[in-house]
Amino acid sequence: MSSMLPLFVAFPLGSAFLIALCKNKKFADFWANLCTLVLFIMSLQTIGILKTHGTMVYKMGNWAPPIGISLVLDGLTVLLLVTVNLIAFASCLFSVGYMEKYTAKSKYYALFLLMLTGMNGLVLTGDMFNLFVFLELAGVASYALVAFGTEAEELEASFKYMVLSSIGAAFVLLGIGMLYSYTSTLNMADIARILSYRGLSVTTLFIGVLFMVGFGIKAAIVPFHPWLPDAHPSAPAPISAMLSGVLIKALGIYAILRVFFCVLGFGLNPAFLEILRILGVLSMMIGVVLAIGQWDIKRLLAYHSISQVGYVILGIGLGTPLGILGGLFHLFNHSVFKSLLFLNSGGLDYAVGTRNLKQMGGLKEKMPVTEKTCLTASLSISGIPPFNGFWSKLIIILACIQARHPGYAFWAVIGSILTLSSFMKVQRYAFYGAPKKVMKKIKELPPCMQLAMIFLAIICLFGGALLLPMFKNNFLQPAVQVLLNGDKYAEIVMACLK
Amino acid sequence: MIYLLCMILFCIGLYCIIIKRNLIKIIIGMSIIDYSLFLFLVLIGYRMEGRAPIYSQTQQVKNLVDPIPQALVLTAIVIGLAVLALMISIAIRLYEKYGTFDINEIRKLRG
Amino acid sequence: MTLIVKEITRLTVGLIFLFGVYIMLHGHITPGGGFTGGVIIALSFIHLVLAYGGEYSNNKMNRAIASPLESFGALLFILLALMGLGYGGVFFLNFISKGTPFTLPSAGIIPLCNIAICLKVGTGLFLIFILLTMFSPGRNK
Amino acid sequence: MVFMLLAAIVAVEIKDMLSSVIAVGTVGMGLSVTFLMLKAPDLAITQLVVEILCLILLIRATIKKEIIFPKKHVDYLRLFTALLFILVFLIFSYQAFKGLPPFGNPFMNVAGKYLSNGVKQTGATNIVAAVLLDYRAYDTLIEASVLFTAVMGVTVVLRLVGRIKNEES
Repeated sequence: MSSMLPLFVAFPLGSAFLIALCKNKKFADFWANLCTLVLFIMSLQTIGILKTHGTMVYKMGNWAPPIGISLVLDGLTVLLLVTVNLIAFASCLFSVGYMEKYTAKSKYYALFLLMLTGMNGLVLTGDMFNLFVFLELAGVASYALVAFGTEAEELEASFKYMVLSSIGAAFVLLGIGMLYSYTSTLNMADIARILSYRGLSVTTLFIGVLFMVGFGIKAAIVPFHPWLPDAHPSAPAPISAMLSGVLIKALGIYAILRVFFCVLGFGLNPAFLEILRILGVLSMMIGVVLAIGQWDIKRLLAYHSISQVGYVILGIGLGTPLGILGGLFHLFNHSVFKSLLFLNSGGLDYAVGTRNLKQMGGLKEKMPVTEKTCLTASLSISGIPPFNGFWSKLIIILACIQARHPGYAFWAVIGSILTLSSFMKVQRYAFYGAPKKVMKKIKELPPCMQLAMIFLAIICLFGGALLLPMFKNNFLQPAVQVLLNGDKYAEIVMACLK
Repeated sequence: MIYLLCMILFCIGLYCIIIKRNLIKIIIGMSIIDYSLFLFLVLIGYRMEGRAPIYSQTQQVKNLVDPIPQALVLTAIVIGLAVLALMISIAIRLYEKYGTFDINEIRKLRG
Repeated sequence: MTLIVKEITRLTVGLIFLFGVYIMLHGHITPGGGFTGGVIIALSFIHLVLAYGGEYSNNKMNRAIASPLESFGALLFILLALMGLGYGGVFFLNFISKGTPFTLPSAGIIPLCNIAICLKVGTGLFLIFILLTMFSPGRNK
Repeated sequence: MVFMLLAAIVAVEIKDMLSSVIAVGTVGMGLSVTFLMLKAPDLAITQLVVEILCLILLIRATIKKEIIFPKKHVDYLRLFTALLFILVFLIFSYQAFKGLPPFGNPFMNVAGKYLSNGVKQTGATNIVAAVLLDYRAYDTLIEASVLFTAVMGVTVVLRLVGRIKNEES
């Protein structure tokens, strides 16, 4: 069973090389979609595996950690794996139609799969340096993909993203180096074990700051966010969906959670949680306020990503089981609806040829599917009852009140209302109102793009059902348990090795 | 403290990236940061009076230096090279679009 | 370039290339390895390009060959990893016998990995260089 | 080391682009020599070779470009905050380094196992190669893929025509 784990990395990697080797466009379309579909099914299987076998450790090259590299499958990993592969499948399906506008489609797929490899590997790994290498793999692929259109703005956004993100990676590498010197091992569980009996010191604090800056840049938490509103709109729409939906979460939030909760053992330290909460609220408010003034639809969505990441961090920063549940559930939901929104914006761009909301209007009759799915996602992101966004925001707000932080709950509500208002604007300008003259020739999108959007919209609609005990106990609760028992990470992993 | 020299090198690179307004200078700053990190990683693995971690046929070797940081640095060098190549290509492409390396003139995007 | 440069290049390129191959093959015994060897091999070709200009080296090793070769090197590497999976059930198992130390055919899959990496790195870096040299803004649009 | 520092400062502050690139080259060479002194011959070779390649690429980027320097307007606020940040960073890193084991005496928990069992377990006498390609081969695979990604990225970025334009628009 456990031999499935390396396939999450090897399969997309091999597919990427294969696609690069035979440059046939049809083959690339087919193979990339097959690959993401298989990965998605495999990731769903891991839920079952986790239920029957518990936490699982795979020894790479049969070297027991800390000698070799190990892969660890636990609740948090499963949650992220499902999210990443779900969004990857939808984006890949969408790109079949959308990427016809660009040249070099097979290279696009190869880079796409390499980015997917990076994220899957990062989520699975149990080794600090391996985490850095995967971080760079996903990073380098995303720099290239942001610049894929080779227009001036795209290149510039990519350069900015690259510089900031490389500085982040440099901080992470410095942190890993110091951690290695301090503990003389690279395996996460081993580091956690050694640090837990060494206790807190200036050195660990400094390492913590380095990781916070490094991964914070990747997650676009507020003081480190300036690259995001440039980079995300510049990329092709499926890539924006990937970047916004999962890349900032896998590279940023997952890494922060894994490193701080499980490895450094800061997890239940009240000062650390306070910092997380403050960062969360800051990101939430600044993101949403900047978003309201935007007229470029993708830029608006990008600012909302910052804001929604703020919700996730706030929920986790509460440190209570309910708060963490809300945060992680919101992470999953945000991936789904934000990807859907980016795909919608890509669809609009594809059909209309502009991203400026002022130049759109009256698309309701012309593009019914896009309109419906976009409405679903907008309502979901602003937290209107039957959709999944409502449930996770509700949990976060309840958890705030329960943890005696009503101030944070207040800010969360305000943020939600502002979000609603800005998405009303999108709906109003893009789909309703008088149709412009230019809009006559517009047709609905190709079927595969519609399919991708409908697929995600259905998940949006029924996402709330994940809170039913049947799903919750298998999917969300194990992830919450991992964070709550962060300080026992070493024991859990070591127990699996025996 | 020999580590501190390394950190000063790191800070020179960081300063270069923050202050300079030229794409090539930014790339140079990046590579200086990379160098300082490689140096740091090798320094933490050094042993006084150490030997290179390669066994030889003729003599008994003792007191070898730590091989892990060296392997890590080798990996990091490759990654640094990859990022550098991509950066240079984007810089060349930007030069072609704007005719300059100065980011004050390139800055089209806000935010 | 002048005649002197061309002549000297002609003499040295072969040596550089051979040195790259040597470094690659002895990676598990002496310092060096697939990556270093690959870079040296790439440099030997770059040397040719610099001395003779793009046209000449295009005959020797052009993009059409280099690009598939690179993917092939990468696939070879991942295949080695998967062979470990098939052979012993573990990804990256060192499944060939280790041999006696200090001789060339020893250390299981390490030399094979070195060759795969070398192919990949050599062709990859050469490709980057060629692309950067060949790229001329004038041809745009 | 001091030589490297000086060269780095020169590289950052010098105005002429080409000299600056060459100064970076000297930093890299200094690094290579330092690696050799720190008993890391693998790295020394690699660094040397990579350095040459980087230089060629950088020179390719800078040469034949008329660099117009904008009028020098130093942003003092920016300079001040940057220096302040760097100073704080240095002080904290100094504090943090006190907690690390002293220079020249690493702990070598895991490394010791590599050194004592490496030849027996992998058959490679170069322990760095053994670590790189056997114990941590997974890293190396991904590292090679990063390079592959970069090559793909360069080909993608340097395409001449990025989008297929619609005839209608």
